[in-house]
Amino acid sequence: MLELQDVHSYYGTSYILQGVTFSVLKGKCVALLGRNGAGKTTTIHTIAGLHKAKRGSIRFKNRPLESLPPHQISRLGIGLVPQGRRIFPSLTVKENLTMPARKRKADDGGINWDLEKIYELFPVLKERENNFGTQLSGGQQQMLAIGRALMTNPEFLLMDEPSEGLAPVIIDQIGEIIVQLKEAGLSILIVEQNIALACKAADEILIMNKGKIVWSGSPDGLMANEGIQHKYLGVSS
Amino acid sequence: AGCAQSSSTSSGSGSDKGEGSSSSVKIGFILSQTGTFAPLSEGILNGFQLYLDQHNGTLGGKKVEIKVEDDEANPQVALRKYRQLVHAQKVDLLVGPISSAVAYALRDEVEKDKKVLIDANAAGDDLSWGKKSDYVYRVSFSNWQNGSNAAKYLAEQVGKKAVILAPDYPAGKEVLRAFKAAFEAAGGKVVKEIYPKLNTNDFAPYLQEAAAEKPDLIYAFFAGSDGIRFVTQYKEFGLKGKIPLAGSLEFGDELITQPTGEAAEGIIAGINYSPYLDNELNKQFVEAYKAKYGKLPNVFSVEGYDAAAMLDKAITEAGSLRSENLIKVLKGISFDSPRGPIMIDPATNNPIQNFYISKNTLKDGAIVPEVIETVEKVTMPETSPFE
Amino acid sequence: MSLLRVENISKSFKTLQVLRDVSLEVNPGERHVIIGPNGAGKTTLFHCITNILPIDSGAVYLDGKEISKLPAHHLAHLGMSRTFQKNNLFGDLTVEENIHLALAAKKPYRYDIFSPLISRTDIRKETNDILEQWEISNRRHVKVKHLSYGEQRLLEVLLAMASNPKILLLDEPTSGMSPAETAQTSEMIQKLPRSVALVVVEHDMDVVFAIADRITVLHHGEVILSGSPDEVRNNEVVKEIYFGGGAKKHA
Amino acid sequence: MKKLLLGVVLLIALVFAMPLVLSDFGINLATEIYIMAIFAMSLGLIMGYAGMVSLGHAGFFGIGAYTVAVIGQHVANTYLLLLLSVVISGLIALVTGAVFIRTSKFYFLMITLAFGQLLYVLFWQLKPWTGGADGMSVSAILNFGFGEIVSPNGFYYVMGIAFIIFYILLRLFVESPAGKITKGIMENEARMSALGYNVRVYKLLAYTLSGALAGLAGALYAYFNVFVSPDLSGWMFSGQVMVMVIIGGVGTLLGPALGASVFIYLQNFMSTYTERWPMVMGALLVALVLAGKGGLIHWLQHGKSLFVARKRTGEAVSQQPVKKGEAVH
Amino acid sequence: MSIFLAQLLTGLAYGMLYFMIAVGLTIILGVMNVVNLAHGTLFMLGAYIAFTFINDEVNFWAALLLAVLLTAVLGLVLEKLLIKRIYGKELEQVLLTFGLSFIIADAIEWIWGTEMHTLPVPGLLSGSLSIGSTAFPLYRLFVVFIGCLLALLLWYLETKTRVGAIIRAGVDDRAMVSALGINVGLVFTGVFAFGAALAGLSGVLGGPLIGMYTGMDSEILVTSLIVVVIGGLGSWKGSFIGAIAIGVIETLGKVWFPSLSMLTVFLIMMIVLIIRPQGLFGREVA
Ligand SMILES: Nc1ncnc2c1ncn2[C@@H]1O[C@H](COP(=O)(O)OP(=O)(O)OP(=O)(O)O)[C@@H](O)[C@H]1O
Ligand SMILES: Nc1ncnc2c1ncn2[C@@H]1O[C@H](COP(=O)(O)OP(=O)(O)OP(=O)(O)O)[C@@H](O)[C@H]1O
Ligand SMILES: [Mg+2]
Ligand SMILES: [Mg+2]
Repeated sequence: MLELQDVHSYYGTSYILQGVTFSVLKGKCVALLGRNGAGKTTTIHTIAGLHKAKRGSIRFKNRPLESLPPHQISRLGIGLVPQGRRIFPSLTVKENLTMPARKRKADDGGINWDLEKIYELFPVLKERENNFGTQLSGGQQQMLAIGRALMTNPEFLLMDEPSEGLAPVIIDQIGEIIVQLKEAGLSILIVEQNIALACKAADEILIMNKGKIVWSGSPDGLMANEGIQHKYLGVSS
Repeated sequence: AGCAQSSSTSSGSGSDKGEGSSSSVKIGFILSQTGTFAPLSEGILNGFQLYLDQHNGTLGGKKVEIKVEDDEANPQVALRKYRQLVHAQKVDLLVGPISSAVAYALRDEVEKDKKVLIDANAAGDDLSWGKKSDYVYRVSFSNWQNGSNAAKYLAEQVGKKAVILAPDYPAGKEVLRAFKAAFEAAGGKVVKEIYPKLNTNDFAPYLQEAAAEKPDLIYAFFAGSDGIRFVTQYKEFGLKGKIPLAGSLEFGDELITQPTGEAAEGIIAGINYSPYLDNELNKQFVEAYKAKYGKLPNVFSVEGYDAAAMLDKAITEAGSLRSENLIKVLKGISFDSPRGPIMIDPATNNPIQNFYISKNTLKDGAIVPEVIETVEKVTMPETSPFE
Repeated sequence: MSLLRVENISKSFKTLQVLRDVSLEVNPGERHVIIGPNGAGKTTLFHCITNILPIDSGAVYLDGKEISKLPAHHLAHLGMSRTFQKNNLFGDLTVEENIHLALAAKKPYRYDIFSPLISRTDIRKETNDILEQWEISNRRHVKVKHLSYGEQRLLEVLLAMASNPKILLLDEPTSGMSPAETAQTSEMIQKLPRSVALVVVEHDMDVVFAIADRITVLHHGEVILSGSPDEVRNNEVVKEIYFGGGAKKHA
Repeated sequence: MKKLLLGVVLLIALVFAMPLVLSDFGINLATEIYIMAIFAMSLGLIMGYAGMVSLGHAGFFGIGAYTVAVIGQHVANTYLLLLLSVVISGLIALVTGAVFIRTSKFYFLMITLAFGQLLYVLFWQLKPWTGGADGMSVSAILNFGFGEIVSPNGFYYVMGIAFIIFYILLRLFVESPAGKITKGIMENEARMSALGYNVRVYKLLAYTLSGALAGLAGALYAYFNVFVSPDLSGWMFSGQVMVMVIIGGVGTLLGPALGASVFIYLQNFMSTYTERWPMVMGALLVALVLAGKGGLIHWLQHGKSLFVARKRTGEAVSQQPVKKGEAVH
Repeated sequence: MSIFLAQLLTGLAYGMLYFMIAVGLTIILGVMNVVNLAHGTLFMLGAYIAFTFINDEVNFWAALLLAVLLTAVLGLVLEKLLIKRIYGKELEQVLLTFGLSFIIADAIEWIWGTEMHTLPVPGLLSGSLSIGSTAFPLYRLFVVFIGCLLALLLWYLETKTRVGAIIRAGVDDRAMVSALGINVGLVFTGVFAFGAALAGLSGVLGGPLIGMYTGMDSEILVTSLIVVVIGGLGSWKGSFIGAIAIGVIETLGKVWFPSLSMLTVFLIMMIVLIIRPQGLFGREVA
């Protein structure tokens, strides 16, 4: 479904992505892990078109994305839950959700997300629907960011640290939601710091270090490999 | 066709050789080319240029080179431009400003530098009284002349009870005080004075206020866009035809009557010039002006034309460009203008000239100020009668 | 006597009541952690304590002195300092300049308008000490907006610490940090001198239990429990509303 | 400190070398430019170091100028008059600033516009004292106790030296604790207040200093120009000085000064060459923005860094910080 | 009494004129966060374009349409070529739009000369309504009507379409909006062109009342800025109410405190901002 082939990217003169290659299959969830500053967000941004790669190819459903502007990439069916939420402060909760709303294109029997369904998923958003985006608590904003991405009815979801700032019980919920989404046919690329969540949600794990994918394998494989965990994720036993 | 003209040399080539030699004369213009005064500046320059064209690009037998600077109607900018013209460009004499504030600012400087300034428009009364200078000669007219000339006629022929209006700035106050004094001296009575701010978009409340006094006439001084709005709104709010409107020379000038059209009909104005004035010089002037610029001249075009004519005569008579010689000649100089005979009053350095009481009439779709009466030789008092 | 005393404060946004009669006591040197579901009112509580938001009723005392109505800058001088949930730094200034600004707040010469700030030896020394202590001397000239997220969070804490507070309020110091950085930060917080009392909001349970002397649980704007880590860990209600299954390993 | 010293030496050299190459008129223009540079620096101070963009700064300039013009009719002492200008404009800045700093950004811009306009109308309406719209001549004569200064050269050196002095004073302020703190407040007001700073005191301090200095520039201008009129406080003039600051470079001290000199120079000569000068001026402004270095001073700095970089062997040109197209926070 | 009512009505109509003049700026400044100092010049341009067409015997309404269209196109081109490079950079916006206003104003002077002009009131509306002893021009009632219509249009766009939300979000975080599948660039271009068209429209409709003359652009600009600020940035409703308030207060002030008339609008603005530093309906900045 999504394929990155030898992607290189820079900020000014600093060389961030140094040849990233991986792919995400339809209906699968892939988790991207790594330390702060490893280049995870840059990868996400490069896919979403928010940052242009210098070299390499990115294909979605066999269409090249490298030269498309972000809005066209999104319209191909890629949704984004960005790091730091990036809720629009000038819009109310409801407007944050309805502004990007799009009808579902693919007729594959998946869920057609609309306001009602999002409110069902996150009831607290309904309670706050007339508050401005940044009047929500941190965790509520995270829910809003997820809801907002779903409102574009994507086939593919990019999630950058969705569990940041969430209470443990909600993190559990997010894990369940990801599984649900997957079942509904969505493919997902998730960046996480919470290894437990990543392992629970993902079918495959990638570990990134200094702009390169340094390890890939199954969640169980990662759990079993303390050396890798320690080396690249800094998890102390 | 009616484009603004270039500010470079007036004629041919070779005028810059031998700078300061007595075969050529360099004239610096300080005008307001941007902002609300732009059309006035354009008129003055056009008139001046026309005169040069008609005289081979010479004044007093000397090739003329002109330098035009924009003062943005701001005395501070004007002073800087003045220094540039006098000290860097080394102009021989100056023709200038539109705004009286600029004229007052320049006045001290020309005294100091002993440069002759021909005032082609600034109408501040004090330039002829308290701040009179031997180096400043006005070829246009003063606020006092503009305000007072029609008062007697209006009091005697139109009505005794008047409401008067003008913008709240020095020219407005000066025109109205002159009118009021002359009007009341002729037996009239000013029952209300109204001073809207300069650049008033909406005169409605003032018009309502004025009408409420039920006067015999309304006398107003509004120039530029204020004038256009005042005249149009006078009609819109139903005062036209109900209360006679009279005004200073602006209300009879092309600049206002052309855009307002029919709304200006019936206004009585005391004017000193109109392209329809019946004299030979004017006919030639209007013809030539129309041929060159494709439109009728207005009072400002004549000011420019006369400034050139006056300099022509002065330089010829003085036989030199030296200020001491020029000012001897300029005092009391007289010449014929399209507006009639002109003489610079040595007591005030202000032109003694005819004014014409006229009524705007509609002829072939255009407003023509029909002269009713000529007020001959309107002369400023030697000192201010208001102190 | 307790250092910080929060007495029955309430706060509403229009019709939405966010804090209800919240009371809290923090003793000198105590490490007090506040947990609670998202939207429980933790950040709001911090805002109310530091008077960034005015409280509707109740009172806040620091060292027995009522501080509820004092402007934010007074609090810093009384020894209370805080970090923000969202990074709140001077992005266009360098790390060093950020620390200078934090240090100068308590200097008598902060109103001086003539002698250059960097000619002050005390501030240079203190800055160096901080940079060295946290091993970031090599980053001193980097503009803060070019730091990685984790480094920014660290700086956030350092700025709050710089004024030598008696009490430090930290709002989710480790959010967004990788496990490695989280562990470092947690260690750093534990290493803070005991002369500073801490009030910390945190969602990472490893961090919470590593640092807490006492835990207060906030839910729907109310304190539902305040006690030792063990009491909280074993409380059924807290498990249900907050830990969920994710807390299994702590339970 | 060393850099400051070097800069000052360069400035002094510049001020004293200029008369060697300038014509009489050039000296005159340069004199005016020094005054405008002081004025522009005063606005540059609050724009670039406190984040306050004022569209009424000419108000203070006018206060200073009218102080010399009006009080100068009765008081001859130059020191006293200059002091009065500074004190009066500073006091007015203090009092009005206390109210204005409650607003921010665009609202601040507009409330200061109203303030300038208020003064404009005041000078216009108080005809018995100020000569009203027609303006008034200045009778006070510059005299620092070494004899009356009337010659163009005399004025040139006085204003040149004044410019250097105020550049040094402002530089000191910018580097001082209060200056740095003010800059911090511009970057992040909430955080500064959480760190324990009384934010309003610093903003007010900067505004007052800036107003007082603008007043001083106005006072010097009155001596130089020997004529004052309400236009000195008009919003057009405020707008012009704001443009000077921006084209020169916000966030620097010499930038606004450079902007002032370029602006005055262009304003003065462009209309000599073409009647269509507004169009040329407009095109220059647009071009400056499109060139995208954010102010002329940065061109100079860029040029300098290229020069330095070329001299250094082998070393790569320093990394340009990446600019993100982020909205202002 | 009747004169007071007449003046109230005058004030209302005048306020609506203010609203019409400012509405384009309100949108561009308040909603898009772009300081468009060329607003007054676009206003002027609209009037001059219509003037040319009317002189060529084109009907007033057709001329109006053409003028609006042409200013919209100009707005579109300006946004595409220039403005889009400087979103979020306020000082650059000041400089650029200031420069543009210089260029356009001078071009106007070049093309149309410096003479003053007015636009004729369209025949249909040239009469006046008599109210008691005074007359009230129909055209002003028409301006009131158009002002209300514009307000209605904005209300519709804001509440019934997503455009309003997209613009506000685009100002907050442009990249994020485009990542959600919206062509922000296009929306912004459209909005800027719309703002320019509104400037042109108000120029044509204001032409018969205000006239056309060199230097009018800066007056219009200042007036519009004041209206926007009093209403509060980001709120066209604020501008609507603010404009009417200014119109009425200024009109009554002309009668009651004539000596203050030079200052009225500035004083109103100052007082409003002292009491409410973010304008009447401005959102408090977070
Ligand atoms: N706009 C930028 N300009 C310059 N450098 C940047 C920029 N954005 C990110 N970087 C740098 O690029 C590197 C990778 O950043 P990125 O945000 O992709 O990391 P990450 O893996 O997402 O980290 P985190 O877990 O902290 O979110 C970091 O070293 C960072 O400092
Ligand atoms: N300015 C505001 N206006 C209206 N409601 C607000 C405002 N700020 C916060 N709230 C609401 O108050 C409640 C508490 O928010 P707060 O930020 O204190 O939560 P929190 O406990 O810090 O949550 P989190 O762990 O997610 O950060 C939330 O429901 C939020 O929506
Ligand atoms: Mg990241
Ligand atoms: Mg919180």
